[in-house]
Amino acid sequence: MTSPVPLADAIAEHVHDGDTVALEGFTHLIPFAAAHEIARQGRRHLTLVRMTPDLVYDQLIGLGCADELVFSYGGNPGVGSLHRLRDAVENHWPHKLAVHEHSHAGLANAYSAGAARLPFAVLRGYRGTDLEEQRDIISRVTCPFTGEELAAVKAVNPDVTVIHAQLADRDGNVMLWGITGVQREAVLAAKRAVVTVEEVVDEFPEHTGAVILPNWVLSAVSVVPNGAWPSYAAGYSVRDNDFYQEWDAISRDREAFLAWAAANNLTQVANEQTAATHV
Amino acid sequence: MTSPVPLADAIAEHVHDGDTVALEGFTHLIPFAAAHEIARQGRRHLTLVRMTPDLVYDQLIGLGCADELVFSYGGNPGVGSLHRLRDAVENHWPHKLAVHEHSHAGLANAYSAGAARLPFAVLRGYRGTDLEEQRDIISRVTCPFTGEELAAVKAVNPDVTVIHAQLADRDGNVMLWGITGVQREAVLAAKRAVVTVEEVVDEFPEHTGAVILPNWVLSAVSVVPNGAWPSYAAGYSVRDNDFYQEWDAISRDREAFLAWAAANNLTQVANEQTAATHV
Amino acid sequence: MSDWTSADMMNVAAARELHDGDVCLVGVGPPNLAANLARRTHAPNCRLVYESGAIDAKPKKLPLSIGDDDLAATAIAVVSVPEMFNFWVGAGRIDVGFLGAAQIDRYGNINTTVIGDHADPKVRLPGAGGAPEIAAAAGRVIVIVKQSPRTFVERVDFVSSVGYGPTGTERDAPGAGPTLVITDHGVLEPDPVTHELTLTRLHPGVTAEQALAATGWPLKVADSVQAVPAPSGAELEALRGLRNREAVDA
Amino acid sequence: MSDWTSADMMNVAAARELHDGDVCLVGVGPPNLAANLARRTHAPNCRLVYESGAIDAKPKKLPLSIGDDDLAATAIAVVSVPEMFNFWVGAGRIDVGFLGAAQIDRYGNINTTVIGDHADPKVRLPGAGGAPEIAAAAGRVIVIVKQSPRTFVERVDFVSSVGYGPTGTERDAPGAGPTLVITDHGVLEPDPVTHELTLTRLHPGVTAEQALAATGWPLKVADSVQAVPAPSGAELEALRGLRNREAVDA
Repeated sequence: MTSPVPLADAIAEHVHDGDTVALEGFTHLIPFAAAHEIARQGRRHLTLVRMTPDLVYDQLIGLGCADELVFSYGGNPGVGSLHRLRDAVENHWPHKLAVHEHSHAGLANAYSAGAARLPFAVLRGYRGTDLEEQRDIISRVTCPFTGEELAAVKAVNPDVTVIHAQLADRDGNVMLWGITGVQREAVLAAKRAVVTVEEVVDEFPEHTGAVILPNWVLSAVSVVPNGAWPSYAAGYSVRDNDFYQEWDAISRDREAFLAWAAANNLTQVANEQTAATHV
Repeated sequence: MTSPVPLADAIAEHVHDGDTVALEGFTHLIPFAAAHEIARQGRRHLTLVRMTPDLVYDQLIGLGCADELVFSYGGNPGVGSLHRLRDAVENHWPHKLAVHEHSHAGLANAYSAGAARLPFAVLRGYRGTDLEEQRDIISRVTCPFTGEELAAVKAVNPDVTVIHAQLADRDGNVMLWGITGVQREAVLAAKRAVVTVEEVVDEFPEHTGAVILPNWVLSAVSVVPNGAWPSYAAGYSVRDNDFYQEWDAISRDREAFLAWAAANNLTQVANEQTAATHV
Repeated sequence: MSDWTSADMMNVAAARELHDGDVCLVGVGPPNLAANLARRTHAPNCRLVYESGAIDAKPKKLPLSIGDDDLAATAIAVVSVPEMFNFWVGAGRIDVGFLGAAQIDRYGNINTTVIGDHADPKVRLPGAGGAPEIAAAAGRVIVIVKQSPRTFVERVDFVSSVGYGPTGTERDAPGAGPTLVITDHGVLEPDPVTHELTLTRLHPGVTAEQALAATGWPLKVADSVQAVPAPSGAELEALRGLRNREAVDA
Repeated sequence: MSDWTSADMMNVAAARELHDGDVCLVGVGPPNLAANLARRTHAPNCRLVYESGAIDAKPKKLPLSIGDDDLAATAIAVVSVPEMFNFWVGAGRIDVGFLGAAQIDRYGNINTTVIGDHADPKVRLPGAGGAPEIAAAAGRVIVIVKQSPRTFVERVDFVSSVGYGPTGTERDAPGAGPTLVITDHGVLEPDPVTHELTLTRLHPGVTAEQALAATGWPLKVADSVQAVPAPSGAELEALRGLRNREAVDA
């Protein structure tokens, strides 16, 4: 991987029907443009993984791209519910969505285990919660030295992880900074990794807290300025809090949502789906 | 913790006889000045923990400060043996040194587990090696999801960790950069932490790859310019490779070593020890 | 009418419980408001930690999300989310964790996951987020939640974060658990022996009867219920400044 | 006399085994020399990873230690040591691991820990360092070690890093193991079936008899032993430049 490729090509090559896909970003640097391209290409039967599904997965779920969701917090931060997520879980619209849920600590460790190619991770967590009833992803192990019982989470290894970053250099190495969440772990846990960036530079600047990913762990880089909107890229844009508020009204209503999708060139998919619900 | 204190005060308050002490630094930023102060104050019966004991532990071991050593690579990098370490293990001079040894991966994970206050860590490691015979620190666990058997290492939680860093700010927060090894984990794994720094600044510069430790996880900060010599501090000094070479001759011979100790104001300890070996 | 609402009183009462120097894990919503209020009033040196990775953040304005750039830009350090949960939250470095709740029961167990059955829920709530490990590992937990019979229930539909367990005796975690539940009516504290949440303080103008009516189980009332002082002028001014997103120096 | 030594030949032979684009984990000593030699000759795009945390380091001079500032300063990224071993080495992202040995046996098991008993050793060696997990997880392992009966022993006193196990059949690790043992005499490769190290190549001027005499077990010799080409002028020039610590552009 060296030269940037068009986003449509990167998605077509690396995101397939039925894939387990992680689009990560903790409030910051959420790869919305890449998600929209996935929807536009009509991907189906995805297992979506993300700590905070946010609007980006509300949209993919509403557009019928996902069969399953692995997550730890599914709200519109500071606003309220993710209505498309709720509609899928509560009313199976556009179809049923199977849910596998973690705490933040659990899913963060599941990615870390995946990045280390370990089958599980150990943490102090979940004790006393009903989340533990999901024994296929949350279990327990006993410390061989002290006998203490601790939580274990099954590793997450996406088929493809997609992130947005500030910079790539001419060799296709990638740099992100600010709140970098679990992106490093999500990329290293995946079989393939696609990155959209704000711009390409000759040399990376100094940034405390930056994460740098060498080109040989990445599958494709695409230059997509403002590719995180309505999320933001520190140093390039600010979070569009108004859109996060507006989304509440758009997403509450199926017709309003479909109209929004149509207006944003996600119509191919949206039409298929409308047809399906009217059968 | 806010204002810097003299190194002698920091060591006197936080490093006690019998403590488990980690002085960390992977080739870079090795806290030599702090180690010499520990020797000068005549600390005894220490359990020393360090991935790469290097000259700094060769000196403390030769001076009789340590009863036990937890480590993963005990050589003089690019030069050869650590002769004081060897003399202690092979000939019990100045007294017997009990050895607990890991691989780098194992000890790094043992610190990480300590930093997370977990009793153990899981890794892909040790399989097929005789290091596994140390069952009190290296064991196995079974993945509850896949049944795969993996290595487990017992957490390391030093009583005190000592590191050298480039900078503190006016509030006593600490910043280090370059090769930062396992210092973050070693500090967070410890009950107490002492940091020597090159200088105090009003504001931290931007440095990709920097580690920053907030003042509330530190016990004391002391300003000791060149406190890593003959190791180095990136941006402040270069590694004194000549001294690393010279150490081979100094440390090969007990008398030469004791003369070096005397010439470096480590005589109190050295004299006691000479007396002890002549009883 | 006073010049403050019951929600204001709730946030002010929560802010007062943060001590200067406390390390506080701050979530979205009222916790965010309360923690920043404390920092602008009596606890200027409390340390705000956000699960997004920001340590010692000093936001100039009230952040709208826990991932605002202002948090990263003003923090002493920004760490990855795995590090935040393993080395900071899980390791017990948080003195105070503020949590919200969609349902809470008499033993302080919290539900933020579903109303109804988990496999086929009536209402799908956002989920656990960072709360389970904050609830377990923070030195003390302060729950901020408006009181109503729908929220204060005999038994939560789903335990997202543990308080003192189903019968008040099952807590198995390093932290002290929910030591205070601060509502728009007053303050509930666990009984030292049974851990049953007990009404110990009332906000100005609220009666014990109102608090009982807002609780879905027969709420225990302390022998001596204390009166919470009304918000001071300084507290209200700071609260207004935060709500209007007025900037102060970091 | 040729203008190169048997040690030069060993390092050149090792360098040749690194392919352009390989991700190579580089340790101190001969591996450091061989990897940097490869990068200055036929494999300019091989990726040097040092266990100190430097990824894609492009040292201008031969680093004297694996923690030289030049490595950090020229690397694409510098990560912590735990991350290096968990996310990079352990995860199997290393194509080639170069290792040394104080003792090696006929099944490629390596001792760098002790001569004699571990609890009361005759000689205390430096220890395992990063080698056990490199030996297990690297795509292929190249051992660089001078040949002598004291080093090439029937059975190692201590298994620091596993090759193919005590009888050649016990390896249980993701990587292929020690696919090449490069000495000052020639090259040994594991038999495809039994994994017994077998002499397959000889350096110029070295005989199979000399290699046998330098081995502490009855060394198997391949039916057709290949001749290793002598170091080229370009290889020797690059080697001299490295030894003299001459700088080149990163």
